[in-house]
Amino acid sequence: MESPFDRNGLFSGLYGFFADLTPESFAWLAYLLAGVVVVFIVINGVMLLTAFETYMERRVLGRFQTRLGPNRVGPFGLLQPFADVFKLLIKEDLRPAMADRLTFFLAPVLMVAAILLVAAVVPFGPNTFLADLNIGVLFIVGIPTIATVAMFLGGWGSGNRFALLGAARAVAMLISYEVPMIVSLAGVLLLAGSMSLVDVVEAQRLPFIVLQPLGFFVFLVAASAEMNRSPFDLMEAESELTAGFHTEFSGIRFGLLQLAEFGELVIISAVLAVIFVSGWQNPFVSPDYAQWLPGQLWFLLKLVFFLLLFTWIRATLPRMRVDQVMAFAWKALFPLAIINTLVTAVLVVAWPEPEYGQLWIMAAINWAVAIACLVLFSRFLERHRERPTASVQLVEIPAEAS
Amino acid sequence: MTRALQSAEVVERLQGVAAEAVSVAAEGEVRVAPESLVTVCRFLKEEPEFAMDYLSSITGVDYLDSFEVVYHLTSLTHNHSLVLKTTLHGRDDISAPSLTEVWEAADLQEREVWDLMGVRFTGHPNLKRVLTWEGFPGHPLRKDHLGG
Amino acid sequence: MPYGLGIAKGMMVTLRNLVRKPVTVQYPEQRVAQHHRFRGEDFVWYEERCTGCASCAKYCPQGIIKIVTAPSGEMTQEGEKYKLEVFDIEIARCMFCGLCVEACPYDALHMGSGFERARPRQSDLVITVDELKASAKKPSTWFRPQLQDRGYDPFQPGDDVSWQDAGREKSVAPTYEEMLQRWVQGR
Amino acid sequence: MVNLPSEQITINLGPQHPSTHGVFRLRVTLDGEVITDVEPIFGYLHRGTEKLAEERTYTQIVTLTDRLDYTSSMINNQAYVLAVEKLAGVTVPPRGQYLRVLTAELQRIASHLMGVGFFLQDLGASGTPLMYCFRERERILDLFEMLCGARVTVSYMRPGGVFQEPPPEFWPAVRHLLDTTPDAIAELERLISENEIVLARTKGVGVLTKEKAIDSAVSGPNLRASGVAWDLRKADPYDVYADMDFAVPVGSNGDSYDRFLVRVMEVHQSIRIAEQCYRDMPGGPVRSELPFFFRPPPGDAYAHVEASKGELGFYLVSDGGIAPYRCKIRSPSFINLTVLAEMLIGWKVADLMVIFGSLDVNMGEVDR
Repeated sequence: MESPFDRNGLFSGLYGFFADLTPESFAWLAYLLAGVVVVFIVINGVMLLTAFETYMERRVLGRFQTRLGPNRVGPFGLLQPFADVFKLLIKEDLRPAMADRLTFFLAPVLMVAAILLVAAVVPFGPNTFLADLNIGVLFIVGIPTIATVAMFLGGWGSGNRFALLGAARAVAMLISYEVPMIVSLAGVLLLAGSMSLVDVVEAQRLPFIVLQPLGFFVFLVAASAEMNRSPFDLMEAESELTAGFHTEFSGIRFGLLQLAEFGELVIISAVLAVIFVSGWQNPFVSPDYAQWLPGQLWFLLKLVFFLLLFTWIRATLPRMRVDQVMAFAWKALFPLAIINTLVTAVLVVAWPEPEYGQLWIMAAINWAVAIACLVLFSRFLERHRERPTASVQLVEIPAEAS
Repeated sequence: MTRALQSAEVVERLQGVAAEAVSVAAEGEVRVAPESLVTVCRFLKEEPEFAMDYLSSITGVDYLDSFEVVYHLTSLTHNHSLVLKTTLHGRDDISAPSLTEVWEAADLQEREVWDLMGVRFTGHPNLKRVLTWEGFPGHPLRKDHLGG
Repeated sequence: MPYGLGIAKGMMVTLRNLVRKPVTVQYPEQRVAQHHRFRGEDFVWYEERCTGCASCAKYCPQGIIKIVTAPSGEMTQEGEKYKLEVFDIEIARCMFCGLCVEACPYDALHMGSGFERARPRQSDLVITVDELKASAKKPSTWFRPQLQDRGYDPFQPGDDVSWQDAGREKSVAPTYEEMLQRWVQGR
Repeated sequence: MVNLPSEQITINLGPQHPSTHGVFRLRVTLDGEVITDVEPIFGYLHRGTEKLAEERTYTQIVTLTDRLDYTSSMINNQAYVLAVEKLAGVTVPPRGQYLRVLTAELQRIASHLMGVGFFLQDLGASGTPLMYCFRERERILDLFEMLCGARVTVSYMRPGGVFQEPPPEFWPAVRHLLDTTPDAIAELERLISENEIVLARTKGVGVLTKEKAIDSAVSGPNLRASGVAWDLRKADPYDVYADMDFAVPVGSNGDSYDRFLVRVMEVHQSIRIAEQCYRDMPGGPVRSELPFFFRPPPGDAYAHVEASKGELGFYLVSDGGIAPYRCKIRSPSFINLTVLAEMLIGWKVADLMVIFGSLDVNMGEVDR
C-alpha cells in the first residue's frame, strides 16, 4: 500500500513497518502507531535540543562575560539542565492566593503545547519530519501566537501587578511583531512558490539569506521579539518588572515556562535555518552538487549557528523601551518588509524561472536595495547629528589657590 | 578654595533686612533668630553679592537646654560659603521655619532633622519621618533618647 | 553615523571577550592569592607577650573583646604578670577593622588571614582564650611592619612565627649592651 | 472611540526588587505604563551611624565611615579624617596626603565602574557590561587588599594621615593598573556609549535642569551632567588636589546619558590624577603622630570632599571629649534623591530604573 506521505521517508518507513505487522483492514492502526512513534521522536528531540540549548546558552553567555558558566554537574556541566529540571520538580508548587486557578494552571501547559505544535511541521532533515503541511509557513507564524495568549493568561491569572504589566506588554508587542514577521516571509514564498516548508527548502538553489537579506533581517528581528529575547525581552524585564508575566510561577510551572521560552528559541532557529539557509542542504554549493555532510547534520549545524547568534545578541544588547519597540515594529520593520516584498515581486515577475546565474543578479539587486534602505533609514532615524558623546565636554577649571 | 565670608560684614549687610535678628556667632558663622530665618535666607539667595544658591546641608544639634539648627550655605557663583546657626529653646514641640520655599534642597534634609532630632519645620509641605518609620517612639538623635 | 554601527561595535567587543580567558576562580579548589596584609578572622595571640592591659578591648569600636585577668604571682620582679582568665573575641560582631591590633603595645595580638570560619550558630563564633592559645601562629602582617620586612608570608606552609619573633622591639629596641653603655658606663 | 473605564494601579518597587540598588522602596502610581506619582520610602538600611558616632572615639569612627557608601569607603574615610583634622588642627605629612589622593581616586574609579555597570544592568543588558566593570573594579580592590588588608571596608585613613606605609609590591601593582585600566575603559565605551539602543533609552530621558539641580543641592556627577562646572576638588581643593592637573567633564543636557558619560569620563580623569600621584609621590612619614584617644578643642568643623556620588560632608561638633558630641553626615546620595520624584513623573516604568540608576545612589549612604 502506498503511503499517504510520499516525501516523508521517516513516516512512510515506519508506516510500512507497522503495516506489515498489522492486518490489511487495520491500516489505521499502523497509521496511528507510526504517527505516535514520530511524535515521540520529535517531541523528545525538541526537548533534548532545548535542554542542550539552555546549557549552551549559559556556557556561551558566561564566556561572553568572561565567566565560566555552569560546569559542576556532570562532565563540563553537561547534566546541568537535568539537575535544574529535577530541582524544579521537587520544589513546592505555589499558587498565590489572588491567582485565578484555571488560567494560572492553564498558562504553562498551553505555552508548551503551542511550541511543540510548531515542531510538527519543521523539516529536521531530508525525510525527517512529522508532517509536511501545505500551509507550513502560515502554521509556523500562526501557532506561536497561542503562546501569546498563554502569556496573557499567566500574567492575568497571577493576580500580581508586575505580571499584569508584563502580560499587557506581551500582548501589545507580540501582536505588533506578527505583522512584519509574516510580511517578511512573503518574499520567500514568492521565490519558493509554495508554503510547504519542504518545498521552501528544495527551492533554495541559492540560500534565501543571499536572495532576501532584508527579509532575513526583518524576520530575525521580529522573531527575536516574538520569542521575547533580548533586546525585546520587555515582558519579563527583570530590572523593571522583576520577572514580568512569570513573576508568580514557581516549581515545575516555572520550568514549563522556561521550557517553552527556550523551546521557542530552538524552533525559531530551526525555522530560520529551514527558510533562509536552505535547511538540510549544503548552503555553500548548489544542491546539484555533492552535499559533503548528511542533511540532518547540516541542519543541526545551522540550528546551532542561529542559537549562538541569538546568544551573542543577548550578551551585547540592552533592552528597548516598550514604546520604542512598537515604533520600531511599525516604523522600521513593517516598511522594510513591504519594500522587500515589492522588490521580490518585481524580480519574480521579471524572471519567473531564473537560471542559476540570474539568481545571483537577483541577489545583487536585493542587497543593493537592503543597503539603500539601511542608509535611508539611518538618515531617517538619526536624531543626533553630531557624535552622541559630544554632549559631555571636558572643562579645564583652574584650581583656585588654597 | 571656597572662601568663608566674614561674618561681621555679612551681619552688617543684613542689618537692613533683619537688624535685631542677626549676630556674629564665630568666624564665618552668623547666628539668626528663627523668626527671620526665611527673610535672611531669601535675601542671601537673591542678593547678587551673596548669591547663596546652594544649600549644602542642614544639621540639628542637641545642646540639652536648646537645639541648634546649622545651615551650610555655598555660592556656586562666587565660590564662597557661610554658616547660619539658629537656636531653638526648649525641648518639647520646638519648631523652626521651613526653608523649602527658598531652596528645594531643604525638603529631605528638614524631614531628616525632624525625624532624628524632633525639630518641627513649620511650612514644610510634607513633614513626615524619613529614616525611621511612622510611629517610631521619640527622635533617636536626641541626647535623651531612650533615657541615654 | 549609519544606524546600527554602534551596535556592531558593541558586538565586536563581546566577540573579542568570548575568546578571552575567563576571570572566574573556582573557589573551593582554586584560590585567589591573598596578600599577607589580609585582615582575617583567626586572630593570633601570644600569651607570652600579652600583659593583659586590655588596650585592644578598649580600642575595639564594637566592644567585642572580653578580658578578665587575675594576679598570677609570676614574674613579680617585673611588676607581676597578669594571668588571662578570659580573652573572648566575639567575631560574629567583629568588623575586622584591626584597631585592636593597632592598639596592642606589645605586639601580642595579630590579625589572622583566614576567612572561612562560618558556623551555623552565632554562639560558636567566639574565639576563646584556649582557642587562641592553641591556634596556628600565622599572623597577618597588617600593622606589623617587622613581619613584612623580613619577608614573612602567612600563606607559606611551616612558617610559623614564634613569640620572640613577633615583636617590633627586636629591631628597634636597644640591646642590653647598648643600654649598659648609655645609662651606666656613660655616666 | 469607546471610553473604556480604567483606573490607575499602584505598585511597590522594592524594598526587594532586582534593581533598587539596595533596599529602597518606591511606591509608584501608574496609568498604564506611565508614572503619575512616586513616593520614595527610605530607611530600610538605617543603622544610626550618627548616633553610633557619638559613642565612639574619633579614630574608631573611621571604621563606621567605611560602611556609609560601601562602594567608595576610601573617600568616606578621607572626608571624615579631613573633618577631624580641621577640628583638631592636625597637619598631615605630604606623603600621607598623596597616598590619600591616590587611593581616593582609585576608589572613585571603582565606584564609578560599579555605578556605570549597574546603570547598564538597569537598562537590561544581561550582565555583560556589569561583568566587565566588575572585572576592572576587582583589580582595584586587589590593590586595596594589598594596601590595608581589606577590599571593601578599608579603614585605611586615620586622623593625621593614613594608617601605614604601603607594602613595596604596591607600587608595581599600581603601575600595572594605571597602564591597563584605560584600555579596559575604552573597551567599555566601545561596547556601550554609542549603542543605538542605549542612546534611545537614555538621551533626553530624565532631564535635570541646571537651575533645578542647584536649587535641590544635587551634587557630584549628577550636578556636572546638568551643566554646572562644580567640582569640590577644584572649587575647594583639599589634600593635594590643588597641585593636580585634571579637567572636569561637564554635560550639557542633564539627561541620563550625560550622567552616565560624565562618570565614564571622570574615570579617565581619575586615572590622570592617580598617575600624577604615582609620579610625584614624596617621601617621608605617612602619618603625623596622634594619640588614639585625643581630645580636640570644643567647637565645630565642617569638611566636605567630592565623593564619587557627590559632596560628602562631615559636620563634627566637639565638646572637648574623646568622642564627637555630634557627627552629622551630609550624604550626597540622600540629597540627590530630593529630585527623584519630580524627575520620574511622566516617564514610563522602564525609564524609572534608567533614571534611578543614572542618579547612582547608594542606599548605605542614603539611610546611614
